[in-house]
Amino acid sequence: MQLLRDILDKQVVDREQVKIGKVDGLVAELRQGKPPRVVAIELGSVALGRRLGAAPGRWAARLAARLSGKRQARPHRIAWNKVRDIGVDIEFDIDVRRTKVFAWQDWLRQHVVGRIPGA
Amino acid sequence: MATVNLDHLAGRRVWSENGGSIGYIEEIIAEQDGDDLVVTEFHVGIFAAFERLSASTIGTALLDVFALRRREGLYRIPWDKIDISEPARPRLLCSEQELSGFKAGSQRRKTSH
Amino acid sequence: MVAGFIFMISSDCNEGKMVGPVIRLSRACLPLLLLALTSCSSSDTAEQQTELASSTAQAAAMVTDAWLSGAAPSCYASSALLSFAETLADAARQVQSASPSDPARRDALSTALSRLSNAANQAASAVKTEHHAQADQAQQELRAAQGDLAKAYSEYFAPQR
Amino acid sequence: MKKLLEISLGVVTSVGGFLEVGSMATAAQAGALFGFQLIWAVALGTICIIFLVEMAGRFAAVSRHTISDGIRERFGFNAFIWPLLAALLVNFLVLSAEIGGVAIAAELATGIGFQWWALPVAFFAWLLLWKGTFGLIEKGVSILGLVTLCFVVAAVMLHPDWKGVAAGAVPSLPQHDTAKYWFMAVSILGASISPYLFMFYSSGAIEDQWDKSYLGANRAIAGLGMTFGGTISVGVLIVAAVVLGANGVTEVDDYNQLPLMLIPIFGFWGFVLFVASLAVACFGATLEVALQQAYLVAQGFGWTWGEDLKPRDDPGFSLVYTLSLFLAAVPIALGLDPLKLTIFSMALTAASLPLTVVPFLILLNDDRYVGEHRNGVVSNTAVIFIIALGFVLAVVTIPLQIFGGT
Repeated sequence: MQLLRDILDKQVVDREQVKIGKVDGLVAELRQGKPPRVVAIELGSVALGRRLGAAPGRWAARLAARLSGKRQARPHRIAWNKVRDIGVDIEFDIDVRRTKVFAWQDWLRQHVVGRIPGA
Repeated sequence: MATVNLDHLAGRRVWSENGGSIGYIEEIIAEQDGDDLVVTEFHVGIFAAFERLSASTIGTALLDVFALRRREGLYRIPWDKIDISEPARPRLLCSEQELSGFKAGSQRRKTSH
Repeated sequence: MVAGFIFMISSDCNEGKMVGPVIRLSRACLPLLLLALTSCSSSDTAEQQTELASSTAQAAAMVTDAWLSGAAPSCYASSALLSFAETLADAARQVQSASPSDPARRDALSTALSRLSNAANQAASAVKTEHHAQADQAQQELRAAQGDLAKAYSEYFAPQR
Repeated sequence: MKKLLEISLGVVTSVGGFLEVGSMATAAQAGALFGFQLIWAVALGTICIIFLVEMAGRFAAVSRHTISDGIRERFGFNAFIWPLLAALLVNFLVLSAEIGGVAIAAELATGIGFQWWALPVAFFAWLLLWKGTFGLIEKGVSILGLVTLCFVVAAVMLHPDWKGVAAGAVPSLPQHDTAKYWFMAVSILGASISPYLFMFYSSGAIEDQWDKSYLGANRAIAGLGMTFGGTISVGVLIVAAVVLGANGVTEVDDYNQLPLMLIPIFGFWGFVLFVASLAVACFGATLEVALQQAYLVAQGFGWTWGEDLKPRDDPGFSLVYTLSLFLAAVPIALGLDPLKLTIFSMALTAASLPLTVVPFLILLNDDRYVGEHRNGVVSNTAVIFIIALGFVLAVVTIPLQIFGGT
């Protein structure tokens, strides 16, 4: 399997085919004497920022931290063992509502979209 | 556990021991090992994104037309011969002549999927 | 920007340095773009302004005709004529500020242009106040001024050619 | 067959793409100054866009992914960011010009300055996107877009010298104003081969849930839809040549001159038809480009998107078009002349064309996305030609703007 061509940047969907985002990052565990093991994928603006370079990475992290009120923003991670199907999209056996991935969309729903009538 | 972002490796320049660069990381190959997905080799070539384009014959043909595709420049380096602990500067862990052993022969296996 | 894409497609690398050449490239384009916004072709101003003026004057005549025949509403016709009058006045100013070899001919040309501009203004106010007679009269003035412009224009260029 | 009823996607794409204020103004200027000589540019633009739109529709129908999805997924984020930024900037300028176009139509009709109409137009467009569904917009704009057929009727009623028109379809060198001639050719090509056109079409194909069975219909819809737009653009050019150019109005740089095209033919109704055509075409384009901004961002980052979803269900998507619409209305509200804006936006569209056309060559030949429906030799040659044309346009646009720009 070719990780950069077939996994990175591909569309991620959850159990109910809800579009969660794209594979913005790919995390592997370095083990002594054994090949690196893919452990998780990363999603979100912080992961994307880091891919553009060190400086954009810091800005994205700082912005995300301020927006989400957390002290230090880290990209969302989904464990690789939850992957179900790797096709043109990559399906994970999770329910996005129980993850933090949609936190920003929920925030927007409550504070902005919800306020506009007829949303 | 020590982790590294493989996506930061994409397109990075790989440095050999004597400080020369042997090319860019074009692709990272992984195989299923039991229920683990493990990295087995790195493709380092003159042209960073070529592997991504190579899936399509027309992409290859176009790059051939512009002579951008120099296949003999591709190295297929096993995972233990590159130190990726610091993604910004991947370093080669093998000697020069060992490196030439990893040079992809002309009959690169067709990327079947 | 274009080379940026090809450069980036050829190197998925994401250190800052890879983005550097592209930024230098777009920085080079910016002054060009700004120049494009401000400059205008510097062909002979008098000739260019006169061509613009005769085209605008003809448009003014067509609008007045349309209004007189009831085919154009007053609010449109008057604002159009005002806009044309302004273009004509601006043309007159530009010709006046040009410094040709023979000032007498330049003045003849710029007076013809100002006459056109006044005629258009007259037509605009006539249309605004719905005075058909006055508009008719302004139309004649406009036609006469167009003839004037043609004469002044040919004199202005005749000897040099 | 029922699928051909989906022609409305082709019509709405071409109404929003071909007949917006930019292409209408350029076609009028080209006709007024060069008569029938630039018809070839409209024809060439139409043929190129038919190929690109057909491919975009096929890509979406087979892979259930749009072109922007494909660019992000296939080339990675570092490469995708360039077409993304270029398209967002160009679309912003075009969106602003379209809102300006509708505002001009309102000014012509009511006499109240176009600046005052900018925000009401943006609000009305937003309301339609916020409450409406894709089908409503698609069907509504294509039906209303039929009013622009008045240009074709006018062109036929003028009994132009059809041999001259046919001669115009063959590229020829200008006898005068060479820089302006080539600038107009580039603007016409830039206006017709605009990236938001085929990206909107590929998103529309997914909104209409097209699948492999739609491939035949897709070819017909792309062909007929774009030809509809191209024919009307030629109509505008012919009417401008016969009514304006022949009567000495050769410099069409003031939007007040545009209604003069139809008045001599239809009298007062000519004025009404022109204002209606301008309003409908530009409003259709406003909806299309605003939606395209949202599609571009949502697909690029993988969010859920869909005009048929309630804004609650895709907040990111709906807020992008909301922000785009109101931000784009600002330059017009400040009194910036939409015609000057369109000239500049078309030059930028031409310059950014390669960024979005080069990926076609790879995406439409990637059998993981399009399977056996890959490009044939004809389509691939067409894409390579369009890429070459795109590079030429990109290189000549800026110098031409300096010397030939109105």
